[in-house]
Amino acid sequence: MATITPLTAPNAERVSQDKEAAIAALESLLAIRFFEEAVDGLFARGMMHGTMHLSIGQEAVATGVCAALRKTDFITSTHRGHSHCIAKGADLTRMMAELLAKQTGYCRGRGGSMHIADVETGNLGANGIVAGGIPIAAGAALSQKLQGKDNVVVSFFGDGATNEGAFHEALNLAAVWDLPVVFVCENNKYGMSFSTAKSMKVEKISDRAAAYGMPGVTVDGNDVDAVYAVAQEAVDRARSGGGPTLIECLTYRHKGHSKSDKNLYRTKEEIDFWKTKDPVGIFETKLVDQGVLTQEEVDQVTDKIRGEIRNAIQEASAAPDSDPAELLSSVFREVN
Amino acid sequence: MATITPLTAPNAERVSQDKEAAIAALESLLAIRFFEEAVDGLFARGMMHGTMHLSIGQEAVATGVCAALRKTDFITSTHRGHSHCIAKGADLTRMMAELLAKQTGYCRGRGGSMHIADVETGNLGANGIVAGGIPIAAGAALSQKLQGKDNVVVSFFGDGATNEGAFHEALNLAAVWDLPVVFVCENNKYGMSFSTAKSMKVEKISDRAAAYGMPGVTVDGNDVDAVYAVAQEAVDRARSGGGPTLIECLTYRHKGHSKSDKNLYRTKEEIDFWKTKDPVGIFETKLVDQGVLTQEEVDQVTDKIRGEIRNAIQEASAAPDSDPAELLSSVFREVN
Amino acid sequence: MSERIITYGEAVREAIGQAMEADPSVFMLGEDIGVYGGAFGVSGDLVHRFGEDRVRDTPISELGIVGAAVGAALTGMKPIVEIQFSDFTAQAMDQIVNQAAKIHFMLGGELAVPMVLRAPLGSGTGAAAQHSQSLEAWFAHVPGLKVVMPSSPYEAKGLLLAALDDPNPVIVLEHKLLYKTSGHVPEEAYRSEIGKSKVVREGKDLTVVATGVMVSRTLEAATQLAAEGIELTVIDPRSLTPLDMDPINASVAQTGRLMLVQEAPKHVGYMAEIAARVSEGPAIYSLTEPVKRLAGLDVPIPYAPQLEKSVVPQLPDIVAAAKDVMRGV
Amino acid sequence: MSERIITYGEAVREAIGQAMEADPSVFMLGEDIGVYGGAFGVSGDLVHRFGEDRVRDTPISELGIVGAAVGAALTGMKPIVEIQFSDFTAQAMDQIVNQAAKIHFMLGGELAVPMVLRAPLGSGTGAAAQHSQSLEAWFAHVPGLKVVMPSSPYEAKGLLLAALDDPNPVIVLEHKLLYKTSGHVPEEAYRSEIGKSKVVREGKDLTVVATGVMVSRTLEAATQLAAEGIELTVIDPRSLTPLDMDPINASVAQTGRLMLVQEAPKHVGYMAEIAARVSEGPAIYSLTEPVKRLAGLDVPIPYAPQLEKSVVPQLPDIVAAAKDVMRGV
Ligand SMILES: Cc1ncc(C[n+]2csc(CCOP(=O)(O)OP(=O)(O)O)c2C)c(N)n1
Ligand SMILES: Cc1ncc(C[n+]2csc(CCOP(=O)(O)OP(=O)(O)O)c2C)c(N)n1
Ligand SMILES: [Mg+2]
Ligand SMILES: [Mg+2]
Repeated sequence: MATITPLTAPNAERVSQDKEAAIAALESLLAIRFFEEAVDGLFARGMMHGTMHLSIGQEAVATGVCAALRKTDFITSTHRGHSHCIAKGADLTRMMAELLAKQTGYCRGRGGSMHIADVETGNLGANGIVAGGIPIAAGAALSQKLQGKDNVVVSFFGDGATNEGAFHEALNLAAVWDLPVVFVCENNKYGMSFSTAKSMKVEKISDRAAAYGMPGVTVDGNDVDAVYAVAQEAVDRARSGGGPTLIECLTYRHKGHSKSDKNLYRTKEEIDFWKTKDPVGIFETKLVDQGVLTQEEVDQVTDKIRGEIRNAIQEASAAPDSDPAELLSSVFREVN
Repeated sequence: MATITPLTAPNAERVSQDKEAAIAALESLLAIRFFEEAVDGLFARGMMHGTMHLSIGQEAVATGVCAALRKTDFITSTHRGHSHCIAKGADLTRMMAELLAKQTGYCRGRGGSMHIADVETGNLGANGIVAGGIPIAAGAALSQKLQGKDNVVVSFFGDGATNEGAFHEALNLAAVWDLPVVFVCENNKYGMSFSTAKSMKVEKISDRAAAYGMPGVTVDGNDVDAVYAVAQEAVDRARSGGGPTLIECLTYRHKGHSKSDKNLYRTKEEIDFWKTKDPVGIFETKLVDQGVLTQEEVDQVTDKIRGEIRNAIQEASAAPDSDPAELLSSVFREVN
Repeated sequence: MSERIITYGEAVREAIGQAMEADPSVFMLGEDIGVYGGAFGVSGDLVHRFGEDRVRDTPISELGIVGAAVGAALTGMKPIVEIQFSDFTAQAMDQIVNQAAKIHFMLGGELAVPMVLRAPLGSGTGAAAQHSQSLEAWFAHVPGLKVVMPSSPYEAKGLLLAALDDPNPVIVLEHKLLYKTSGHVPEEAYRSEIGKSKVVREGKDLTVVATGVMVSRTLEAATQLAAEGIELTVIDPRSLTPLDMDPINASVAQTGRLMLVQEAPKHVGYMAEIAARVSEGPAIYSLTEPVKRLAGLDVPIPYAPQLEKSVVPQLPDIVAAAKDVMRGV
Repeated sequence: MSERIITYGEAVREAIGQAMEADPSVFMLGEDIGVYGGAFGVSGDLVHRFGEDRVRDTPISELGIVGAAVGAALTGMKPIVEIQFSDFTAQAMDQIVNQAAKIHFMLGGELAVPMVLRAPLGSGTGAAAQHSQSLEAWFAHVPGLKVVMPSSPYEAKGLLLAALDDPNPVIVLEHKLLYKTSGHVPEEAYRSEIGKSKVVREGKDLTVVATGVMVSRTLEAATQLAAEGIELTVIDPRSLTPLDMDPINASVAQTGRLMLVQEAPKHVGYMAEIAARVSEGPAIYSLTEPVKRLAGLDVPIPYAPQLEKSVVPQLPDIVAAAKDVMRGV
């Protein structure tokens, strides 16, 4: 096990104003960053299989949103799902084990990076299909409503996903059924290589909410406080029966789309510009500037998280490889 | 052959102001009405197979829109497609022959009501799949653009179709590629039994245009002049490179959804109310009131069209039944 | 016990009603299943019995609906999705195949997707190519889906209740032409075992495996043929995945002859699997004649009644084909 | 003539380039095929040669893209759609199956849909269950679609050019693992005939039919087996629909043994069709052993390399299976 402090709603308007919540948020940001830097390295050294989509640069979205959620709330995630998984509270060792194709991984080595789910923390799964999780989120929200539970469901997806029919159908269902679901679009300006400027003719993706008669809002996705604020409002609305919301978080991925990306479609200038808006650095600076944490405290958190990641890698590496012997028996859940 | 006078753009702002155009429009309205009353009767007498979706009550949409089109322009149509087919200029005999499962039918008896296409008049086909024709229309429009032709494509579909992913994807493609296509939604308040009030949370379906950054407009779909006006503007925009438009025509079907409909989902009052807004009657009255046609002239047109429909039924009935012998050879187009 | 006779459509409705009474997590969603009662009248009055929440009309958006069912199934509910015509599963294939079928395995086995997707297949109603397909082979080929094809009112109820007990996604492919046919259906909630083929008639001359509407059509043919001294064994696999070959192999060992009857186009259709299984095992040595597949022509279903009938095996075709096998042609 | 060696991916690109040069109606559309060069690098520099209009990047909307191709094909263009992973054809099944496949027939024969849909299938890259399927059986079962599976750089070019000549919708299923493999590919624009199986190796002992990546894997196995005195005939159907059985039947008549190798899950997979055809015809009498199907396990494709390999036939599996057939086990 390698875990971080669970995210929690601040006892204040902003996350950065509440020391406890701020530490948890910082842990989340750093855990996502360090986890992904680690897997990036492992991949480069040929120790990882398949492909990998990193959310380095986008850490504030998952962190800000999940700070507004309870453990019993659900999320659906994407191919770029490590951040959501971590922010919702997953065990870093089991995540790492999954990527290292171990029997102890979240999917027993069957899913890999694109398919991590965590029943414990309400993560219904990353998804290799762009927009694939959005209708599932609507269904999970319907399920809460039918069962009379007050859980909320958050569906994360990218800008590119909003061009899929699945997005359209799911948002419409959620709207007409007033479902307790929040749709969180991480607009990192590209769907693989295709920019939002070319893939859609709207200024803001949140404008698409109007087509479903639901509120839509655009927010700085690199600012934990800003993301938290809109998420909290949307989650409250959902939980209290007010129906769904579409949130657009403006952000950027520092790395390529996946391992095969040569970055031919964006400029060095653009990448460099966005690196100046690094969500982790921004949050750290704000905490120190506002006097919520000292630099020493920030460093302590940093060390702690580095340790957890090291720990995760060590524990995961030591675990047994996933085993072909049991494959055939688990295509179906056993009939009781 | 049984044909009506081709629709034509008026030499005036309104169709009802130009005698020639008005007569053609009246012929179109009546041909649709009488054709469908005839097939309704044939069906009731067990002389027709399969199912049938009638557009009685919606005649002004196809008529007003097609008055704005050239013969070389294309349309895609729907399960409720007789009106589009007739307004675009199809041969009533071949349509009737198709419904009567004749070798001389538009599809040689293979398609029936839901699949009539007419290469001659640019009708790319009715479609049994709700929203199935919308992406096809976008593709036909792309094709015109790539070939440097100035033809426009109109896609007809219902209110229910706008909840399908295909609608979303197609409108987005048309928008980002600035395609010469006009999306015409016939909002007859129901997708089968499910009312727009329940199936979507927008006031106006034309509001959905905003999600694609294209103009959207709502119009009285029972008024030929009003439909023509917005269609003409949208067709002009499309033809001149200004990109797509979404037009919503408010209308109503007098008959049930299809043959199996017991009309349990709508009230007699509602149906009666809409019968007072009958597009055919409204147009006739307007022409006579405005002095464009005399009542005698209206009666003449009526008689002519009744004759054409009788003619179509006679000719079609006399034609040979479609022949199973040639089926196997025509699944694929022959390789030359 | 007197035989209670109801229709296939009523049997489906009864199964749903009993399941919904017994288990509050069961609910239905689909297009026009509420006050309209379903495109084929299957849901009927269920909305009045269970309310609009549990008999839930949906917008026309098959992908969204199936996805919603997946999400509901993942979180404690047991949805029954109705797709109006099985042709429209094409719209929802991603959620059926890439999500529902794979989630249990792919995500490591903790989550499961206990849902039922019902859809009518088949031709014979003049609805033409986009409303008449028999796509069972698609689903049967996908690991993680169970696929059943009820061939009678009895199986319509029994297989549906079994599907609802199953903790996995089950595709139930009903046949349009069967909805109004009648048969004996016990009132209590019974189950037909998924994964057990059923011998519906025994005869010494020819083994016939048939699915869907072809089962009753083959039974009719068997009656005609019996009058001419040809005795058919007729086997209904009922569940296409998993497939139970035992009674088929056992019967072939006795008759030495195998005929396979399906409505779907022959090429790469489901019955190829049964032929392949026989060709792979010892049963191949029992065959005294080549296997005979009687199937739909490899064409889209046409509209005209005379065309429509000509592309799918009809009663005389089955009779003739059986005689051909017996005569060794 | 010296052998010009290029990769499978390059061969596809060369075919597209030659077709686009020869015919202005040919154009490509798909996700990330422009400056990115395609998810598997297939389109490469084509956008620089032919411009963004004819090598058209699309939003992520497979149903819309395929629909757009159908509309373009109906009105004078010849589109080549690239679907990034064949798994995502699930999103577009309606346009592929209910529209493209049926329009020519259903609408009476005047309209046609001359389009090519290319999509990579198969496992072996660690991309897990939603990016690794082999769904050829779905398409092969649909009347109105032609389906080809190029198994070498030579066929990648020849079949694609043939597909582009065809006035019907053709599904071209490329294999991911083959993109970087090399082989002889003539520079000129040649065609491989769609609907003709190809005997890629002749041997007297065992007939093996294989598709996709299994063709080269089987050829490797054949080399190993030859060293042990077992001679394989290896047949690549190349086109799954239409299927040419002649060389298969002829070979079985000589060898008396038939093995079928596919990557897709066995149950209701494509190879069942070939087994069925053999079981239906005179070839069944030539068989001295039961047919052997060697196929993927009936499971979703897992991520871990050791798992992934274990669910799909590998070289040693093919060798072992061939020996089993020869030994009669
Ligand atoms: C249905 C589908 N189409 C295409 C892909 C291939 N693909 C994977 S990620 C991706 C880009 C997604 O863009 P976006 O939604 O913006 O998410 P981001 O990668 O930027 O996080 C694409 C095209 C896929 N996985 N699924
Ligand atoms: C993809 C798909 N889903 C469902 C159907 C069944 N169906 C046929 S018409 C129809 C209603 C369509 O409503 P709308 O788009 O408003 O058109 P209208 O019938 O009112 O003209 C439905 C549900 C279908 N043919 N295709
Ligand atoms: Mg993006
Ligand atoms: Mg409607």
